[in-house]
Parts: sequence; C-alpha cells; structure tokens
Amino acid sequence: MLDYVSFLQNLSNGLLIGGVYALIGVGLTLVFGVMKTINFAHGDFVILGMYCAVLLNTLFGWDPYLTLLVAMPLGFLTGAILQRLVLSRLVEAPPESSLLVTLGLALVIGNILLLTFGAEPQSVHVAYASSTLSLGEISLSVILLLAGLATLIVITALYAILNHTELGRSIRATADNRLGAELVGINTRWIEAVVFGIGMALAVTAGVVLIPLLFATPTFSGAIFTLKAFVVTVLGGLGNIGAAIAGGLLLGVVEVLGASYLTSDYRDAYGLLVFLLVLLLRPEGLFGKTVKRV
Amino acid sequence: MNRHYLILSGLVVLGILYPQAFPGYLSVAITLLLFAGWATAWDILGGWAGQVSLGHASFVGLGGYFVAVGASQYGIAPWWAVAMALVAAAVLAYLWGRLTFKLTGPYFTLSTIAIAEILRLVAINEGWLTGGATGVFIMSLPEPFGLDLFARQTNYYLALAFAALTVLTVIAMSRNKFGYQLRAVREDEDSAMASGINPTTVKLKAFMLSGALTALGGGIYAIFLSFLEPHVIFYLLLSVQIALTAIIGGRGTIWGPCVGALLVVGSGEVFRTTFAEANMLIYGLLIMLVVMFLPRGIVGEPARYLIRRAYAKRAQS
Amino acid sequence: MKKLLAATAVAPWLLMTQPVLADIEIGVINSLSGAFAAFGQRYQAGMEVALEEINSAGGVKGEPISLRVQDDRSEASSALAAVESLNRQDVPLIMGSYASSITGPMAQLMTRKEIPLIVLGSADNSITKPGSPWVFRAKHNSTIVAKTYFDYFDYLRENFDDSLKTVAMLYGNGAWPESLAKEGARLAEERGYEVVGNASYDQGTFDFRPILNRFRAEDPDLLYVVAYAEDGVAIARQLREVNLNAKAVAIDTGAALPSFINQVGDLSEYVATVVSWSKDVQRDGVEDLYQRLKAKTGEEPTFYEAEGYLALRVAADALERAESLERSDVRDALAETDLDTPVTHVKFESFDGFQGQNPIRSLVLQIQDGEHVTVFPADLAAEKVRYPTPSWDER
Amino acid sequence: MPSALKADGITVQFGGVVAVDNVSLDVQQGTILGLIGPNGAGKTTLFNALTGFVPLKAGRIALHGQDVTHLAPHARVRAGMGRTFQTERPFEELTLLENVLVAAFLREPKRRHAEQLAMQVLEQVGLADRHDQPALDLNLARRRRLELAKALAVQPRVLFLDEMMAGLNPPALKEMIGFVRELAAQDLTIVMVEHIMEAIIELSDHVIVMANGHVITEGLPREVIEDPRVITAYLGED
Repeated sequence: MLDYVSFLQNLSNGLLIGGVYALIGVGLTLVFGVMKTINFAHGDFVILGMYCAVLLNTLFGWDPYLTLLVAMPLGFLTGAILQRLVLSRLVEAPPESSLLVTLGLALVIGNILLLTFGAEPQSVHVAYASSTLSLGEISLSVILLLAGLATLIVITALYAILNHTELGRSIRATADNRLGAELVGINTRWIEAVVFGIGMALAVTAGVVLIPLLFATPTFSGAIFTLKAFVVTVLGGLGNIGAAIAGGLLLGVVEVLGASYLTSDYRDAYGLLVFLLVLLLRPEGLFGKTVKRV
Repeated sequence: MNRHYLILSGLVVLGILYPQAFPGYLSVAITLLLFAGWATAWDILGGWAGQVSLGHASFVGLGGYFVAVGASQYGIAPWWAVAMALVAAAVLAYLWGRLTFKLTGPYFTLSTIAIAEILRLVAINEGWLTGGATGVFIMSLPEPFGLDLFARQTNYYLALAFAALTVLTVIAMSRNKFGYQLRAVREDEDSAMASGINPTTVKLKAFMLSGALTALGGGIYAIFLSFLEPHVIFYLLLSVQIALTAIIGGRGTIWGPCVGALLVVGSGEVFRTTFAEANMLIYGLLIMLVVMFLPRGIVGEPARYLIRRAYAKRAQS
Repeated sequence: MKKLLAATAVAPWLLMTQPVLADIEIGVINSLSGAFAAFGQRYQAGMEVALEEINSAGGVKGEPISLRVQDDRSEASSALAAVESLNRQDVPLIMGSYASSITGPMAQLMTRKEIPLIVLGSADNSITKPGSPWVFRAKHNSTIVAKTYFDYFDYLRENFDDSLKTVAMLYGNGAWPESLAKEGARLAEERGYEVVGNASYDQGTFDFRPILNRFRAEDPDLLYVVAYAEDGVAIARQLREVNLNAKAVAIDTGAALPSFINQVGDLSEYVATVVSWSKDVQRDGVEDLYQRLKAKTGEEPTFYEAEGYLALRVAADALERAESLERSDVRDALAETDLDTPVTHVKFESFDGFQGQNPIRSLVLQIQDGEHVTVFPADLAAEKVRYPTPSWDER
Repeated sequence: MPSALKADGITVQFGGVVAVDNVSLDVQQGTILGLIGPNGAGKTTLFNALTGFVPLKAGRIALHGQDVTHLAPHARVRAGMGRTFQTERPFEELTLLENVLVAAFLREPKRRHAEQLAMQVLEQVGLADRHDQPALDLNLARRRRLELAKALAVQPRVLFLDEMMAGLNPPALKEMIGFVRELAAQDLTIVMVEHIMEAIIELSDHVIVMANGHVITEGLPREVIEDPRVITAYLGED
C-alpha cells in the first residue's frame, strides 16, 4: 500500500518540520556545548519570541519576519543579562543547579507572560499562512519553507561566526577547554554571557518564525518546545552545531513517517524512542565526533 | 546518635494530633505529607545515589492506576493493588535502570524524561488498560474494620504513615551498609568499585526502592483524589515538582525533602490564597532564589556550614 | 505590563478582605492561574455579570450575595484544599471548576461532605454519570455535544444531501476530545455513517499533515475534529494546505472562540462548532446579556462567560427558593430548579444514567462572513446553514 | 613460595594505540613488586588493567590461582585485590571512620563489626585519633594514609598502590615507607607504581621497568636502576 507520491510528500513534510525543530534545538546545543548547562527555559525563550512578534504585529502591524530585527537583538541582550545576573552565580554550585535555576526561570517567564498578555492563546495571521508551493504532485507549505530558509540562514551565519571570527575562536576555545582558554587570555565569563545571549537570540528567532504557524500560550507550550529541543540536540550530539540540523531533520522525518504509516497517537513516542536509542547506543550523538571516555 | 529517630517519633506524634487541632486543614496536610514522602523516596535515587530523575511521575501514576483500575474494573482491594503496584514499580525501576544507568549526569536525566513521556503516552492511548484519557473514578472501596478509606481523616493517616515510612527507611539506610554504598557511588564510581561495590547493582537497588516507595504514595494519592487522569498524574510537571521539592530542601540529607515539601506545598497554599494569579510566578522566583543562594538546599547548606565550622573549631584547639 | 502590576497589587487585597455586609457568600473554586487560567478568567467575568444583575435586583432573600473565590492553580489538590477552606466558611454551595481532572475529585469530596456543587466548566460525562445527589450541571456534557453534532449531520443529510455517508474523526488525546470522539464513533455507527478515518494526537502537536493527508486519501464527506484552541487553528490552516475537501467541517471548542476567526481568516468560513450559548440564539434577553458581558470584558464574549453567568444564576435561584441556607435545603431547591435564563432553560434531571444534569439544547454555530452564526437547531437558529462547503480550489 | 598474582600476555589497546603490549608478570606471596618507567610508559594502564579498570585486548590474570580475567573491578576486589588511587578523593562530609567504613562493609556487613574493622585499619595507618573528624581539608600526607586505609579495609590479599609516595615531604615519605614495609611483613602481596626511586629501592623485592608499553627489563631494584637501557628510557637517547 506504500504509494510513492504520498511517501515523497510525507518525507518532504518531515524534512520541513525537521527544519523547524533544528532551529529550536540549535540554541540549546550551543549553550550546552560551551557552558555545559541544560537550559530548561529554552522553550520559554521560544515563547518570548512569539509574544514579541505578536506584540509588534498588534501595535505596528509588522510582518513577523520584520520583527526579527527587534526580537533578535532584544533576545541577545536579555540572554546575556540573565547569564550575568543568574547563571554566572552558579559556577561553584553543584552541577544540577543550572538545570534547576532554569526550571525556575521557565516558571517565571511563563507567568509574567500570563499576567501581561492573559492566558488566551495569541497568534499572528499572515496572508501566506496556508499557501503552498507545488513541486510536481508534491505540495510544500510556504510557511515551513520560509522557516526552513530561516534555519539555514541562521545556522550558516552561526557557523561562519564560530569558524571565521575572533569571537568564534574564543567561543570554541572555551567550549573545548575552559581552563586552557582562560590561560591564553580569553575572558570566559564574558564569552559565556555572549553565548547565552546568542542561545536566547536563536530561541527567540525560532519563536518568531513559528508564530504564523502556531499559537503562543504563556504557560503550556514552553515545556513542549524544550523537550523537542532536547531531543534534537541529543540526536545530533550535544554541543555540536552542525549536527543540530541533522538531528532536527531526523526527528521531523521520524515523527511524520511514524504518524503517517504507524499510528498518529504515538507520534511523540517515535521521536523519544529514537532519542533513547541514540542516547544508549551512541551517547555522543549520531553525528557527533566520537569522544573517548576515560 | 539516634536523634533522627527521636525527631521522627516527635513529628509522628504531632502528626497524629494534628487532625484534632486543625480538622479543617486536612487536604493541604495530605498533599504536604505525600510530597514529603515522594521527595524523600526520590532522594534515595536522586540525592543519595546522585542520579537525578525527572521521571518519577511514572511511579506515582503506576501506584495510582493499580489502585484506581483495580478498584473500579476488577474489584481488587486497594491493599492488594498497592502490593502489586510495589512489585510492578520495582520491576519497572529495574528494567529502566538496566537500560539507562550507563548514562551519567544530564544524559541520565534526559533519558528519564523520555521514558516517562513514553509511559504517559502509553497510559493515555492504551484505554483497555487504563481507561484512557477520560480518566478513572474510584466509586467505592472496601471498608476494612469499618474504616472508611475515602474519609479525609483516613487519607491523612495513610499519608502520614507513608511519609513516616519513607523517612524511617532513609534514616535506617543512612547508617547502614547500603547508605554508605550509595554515597560512595554518588561521589566516585571508580573509588566505590575499589571498595568492592558494584555501582550498577547499588543504583538499581536504589531505583527499585525509590520507585516502589513512590508508587506506594501514588496509591494513597489515588484514593485521596478518587479520580485519576493520565495527563495529570503521569505529567512531566509532577516529576519536576517532586524533584524540586527534594532539591530545594537539600539532596542527600535526611530532612531536606521534608523541609522542601513544607516550603513548596506550604508556600503554594499561602500564595494560592493571597497572590492569586501571580502565585506561580512567585513560586518560580522562590526556586531561583533558593538555588542561587542556597545551592545545596535549605537543609543541605547549613549542614555543610556546621560541618565546616565544627572542623575549624577543632583545628584551632 | 500595567495588567501585571494591577494583578499583583490588587488580587491579594480583593481575595483576602472580608465583605463588610453580612452577605450571603457563595463559594467559587476557579482556575485563575496555571494551565486553565484562560478559561477561568472568562468564567469569572460571567459570574461577575450575574452577580451585578442579582444584587441590583435585590439579592437573595433580600440580602446581597457575594462570591468567595479561591484559585485552584489548575490542579486537583489545591481545589480539594479550597473545598475544605470554603467548607470552614460555611458557604451554602460551591461552584467549580474547569477541568474534569479538578472537578472530578471535587465532586467526590463534596458528595461525601454533603456540599452542593454546581459545575462551572467541566463538560465531561463522568461528572454527572453516575453523578450524585449533590452535583448539578446546567451546561452540556460530552454526550449532548456529540449528539448535537450528529443531529446537525442528520439535518444536513435530510435537508440538503442524502449522499452524506463517510466521516473522518480527528481529536486530541485530552479527556474532553477523547470522550467526544468515543461518543461520536458510537453515534456514527448508530446513525449509519461510515467512519473512514479515526486518529488522535498528543496535545502540543502542531503538524497535522500526516493525518490530514491520510484522510484526504479517503475523501470523507464529513470532518469531525475535536481540538483545543491552539490546535484548532493549526488544523484549519493545514486543511487548506493539504487540500482536504469535506462537504461539512465541524471543529469543536477551538472554532467557537472569536480569536479563531481572526487567526484563520477566510479559511474559517463554513466551519461549524457546538456551543451552549451564542449571541444570536433566539431567546429572550440574549442581546442584553451579550452587551453586558461585552462591557465587562471589553471583548467579544463567548459561551464560557455565558456558562459562568448561568452557574451563578442557577445558584441564586436555588438559594432564593431554599427554605434555609442549610446545605440540604439548598440541595433540595437545586433539584427542583426550573429556571429560564438568556443562556438556556435549566431543569436538573436523571436520564440515560445521568443524574443532576440539565438536558440542555446545545447550538451549532457556523462561521459565515467572518461571524459566528447560530444555524441549528432550526427553531433557535438565526440564519440558514450554508451547505455544502465548496472545495478549496473554488474559494 | 606460592604465586599471588600471575599475568600472562597483557595487552591493552586504546583506539589504534597499543598502550600495553604483551606484558607478563608473576608476583610471589608476601613480596613487593615495583613498577617503574618514564611518563607514558604504560605502567598506570597496566596497573588499571590488572585491577580491572581498563579492558584487556588479550591476556590472562590469575589471583592466587583463580582466574579473574573476566571479572569486573568490584568483583576483583571481592576476590582479594585492593587498590589506591593516584588522586585520592575522600568523601569530604563524612568522618574518617565513615570513609573507611564504606570499604569495611565489604567483609563485615554489620555496622558494629564494620566499625571495629575500620578502627583497626585507621590505627594501622595512624589516623585512629582523628576518626571522628570530617575528611574535609586533610593534608596530603593524611589523605594518602586515609586512601591506604580504605584499600586495606577490604582486606585484600594483593594490594595495588598507585604513586602513594609522590609529593610527600621527607618525614611523611619515611612514614609511608614504614607502613608499606609493615604490610609486607604481614604476608600481604604488594604491587606498586612509583616514581620515587628511594621508595622503590627500599621496598621492592622485584622491579619491572616499562617503556612504550613494553617491559624493557626486570630484576632486583639495585641491578635494574643501573641498567643502561633504563637510564636511556628515562633520559632519552641523547
């Protein structure tokens, strides 16, 4: 019963959804790579991005993509400040502290949004919300294509920064060996603030890109995005930027094919099962470098 | 040396008198005792063995569902259902640990979320087993010795017994071979092996004990609510709450989880009736402040300080 | 931001101060924070409108009434603590709450404590089936809603198109969607529809393409979707995207909110949804209630506000008729309720295994020219049904 | 004299690199084997392979005639091996007694008996008077002695000591050498990795010199250190 055209249709949908997942996951990966911090508020940062787009759209009628001009720098600043004010205090604390403090942060962000915007779901309606692009018999969602494009641009830019700038070299040095980086004169405290800022800017970007597709709710969907981001990151390999794309695409394809050909009610379980398998069989991630464990 | 047993006996006596003094505040007290028990049980794995789980709602759900489905579908008395749940929880913990204990640190934590989420989906989707997303009512329960199990007082004493049992377990454990093995494994697995300890076995035992005790509390919770929905009882948020309770109080300490429960449930109740819409915001801020300024928990941090001070004094003399 | 400050500053004061007059106090347990706060706030607004109406008409037994509101933080154990707390304050009855996971345990506890409960929001069958002598629900339940959808489908089949045969069902895995889906499947078989698609999804999913693509292959006549607000919008948009054409589309809950029309735009046209109340239903006093609800919230009111209003009207009516404010008297009065309101007629009955349930006539709204319009049942309808839904190519 | 520890053809490989290549040894009961060699020679890897902390590529290990090749580290401890770690990490918030207790429980599951055993061991290493202190901020010499006490508390038949002498000042070094000699006198078999030549010469009955994963020579301590190959290995070719 496997029909070729519908298989291609499902596969391409899976890849497109995967692009969105990759965008959600890449910020988490970066932050983990450098700071070894598991950020439980990541999904709520995504939601913050959504509300930023909603707000600017309601006030000035801006297209969501235009709001990125405001949302990204704002996200970066907020992230950097949060890192300096909160996370930087935890260097001496037990390793789980950063996990817990971000859990608290997630509650705080969600509930500030709840009090500010109310609990009613909000979204931005754009003309191209359900437009499609036909490719032979396969039709592709314009919004998802745009999101995929955004993912590509953002990750390429990030890659360029990491590999071809002084800042990028410092970030990578800090990720590889914090002490070593300090010894050669890199201000790792500053680098960590910058990285957390970038991580938040990426999350916010994901939120803005998603808003034409989705609703923003203050307290419900943050945890869902966080969970997706975890899965993407672990599939790719924690701390590996390029692999986040691969992880995202894989998750998208697994979910969509599972929901199409098995049963849709276990959709999230397919991703989680692959996630567990990867964790157990290849903890460095499917696409991560093999690290010798001593 | 057994001052912990003394404190526990004192608290249990106070606990027994509580319903006479505050008959109208039993629900809060039951929630508090359940969380104290769950957090203490969680701490056997999360604190004493050092394996942070964010999947303990699965065990609450398991215990709860054995009692609820047992009573409503098969007419099984809750004590037998709980007994079965304990065995099932231990088996689940064994398999779960076998599968994931080679993972360490954040990887282990993430794997617990994944497994718990899969179990949540199973509980929702397998309606033939659990009654599905619409939930299960417990309409009637047997009355052993004329005891009404639904009565708030009965719920309360069950919860008190549960909390006391878990704390008792941990006090006993903290002084015996198993407790020291757990601490050794938490600090350094290699060094533990050099002391002849098999880390996997020890962690498995901790997980099984922790899971079974959590399921016991889940069974009592089911009777307390008398209506269960898989969304709520298998939810990640419940796992997070249990872990946070223990951590805020102080991981790997005997009284930390109980103090955490007092603070979390107590403040939740106070905020609920005073700050209304802002109550979860304040709760989140509270968590952040405790982690930032008392990273080892409310009990853990002063305990560490006392040890340091005692040492400093001795070093001077 | 102003709202934030106001909420933190005023809320504690509002909830903690003792009423000055010796009012009759009615207990309310509502989800003001947490996951269900969106609904809780709407119920709250509706109750406040009813409160003003009742007090300006002289209150109950000549005394003004006031509400003792407690937040349940969208969780059951807090709601149970709230029941005890209100019990200590000797309220004659309690109204609450939204989710069945909260209302279910409340109903159990209040039955044991013999406190009358008027269900505020929960529509799950299990609350009144088998129910208890202390639990009353004026609004609809899963069976009534599912039945209304299939009555509507029957109506289309009889009046417009006797070829209507196949139905595809898509629903979330929450308590409400699942119970509507179960009832729907039962009714489909009973009334001779063929179920050609039946799929559920986990809440939080935002990609429905795999399911909708599968449905498209079956080309169903009817599409029966039960989704909360967020999912409803995504589903509606993706229907177009995958080019799934059904002759009639029903989307429960999500499509009933005004925001649905704003968010989905033109694509929302022809979509039908069942509600307990609408602003154009043919009942006395509807327009007036609509205006007052709108003035209260400052935005387009929904059936949620109306249900909040309804619950308090029922409570006040029973208290007025009760011999005393003793709970057993209040319960007896509730059982004998026979009240007409701008929302619906209320009479608590026992039928089909239900107890204390108002056999409310639910309404079908269809989105026509960017408005929610009542189209069924015919005697309460404001406009005619638009049928069939044109295919996406023709729109 | 019976053989306490016998290893044949031990080979360890990390990725493509052979860290220990076909090393055999045979230690008689009650004797001390010194394992020396320049940094990176593979002696610590061999040490870890013998105690089970590093998997073998090839080879067999027998403890008092019992084949332990496939046993996990903790099972080898149960079978009679005890070991110390180069970087000792005591449980800081536990007292010295409790630190040793963890190991003492292996042979004495009852707390009272385990405590007796732990006290006995603490006495042996001269820490008994401090048994109720927390292990926090112990000085290096005492941490080493605590580490030794933990290894002894499992009541081993063969004791593996990993650079116990490094960094100790002369009096502490002397004291530690005294402890080890005393242990050997009680018929305990000892394998030690050590850089301090003074300790090797004073204590070892037999010395194995490794370089680049191979045994380059072995024999009596005084003979071995005068071997030109050993000097080359330590100082390099030039």
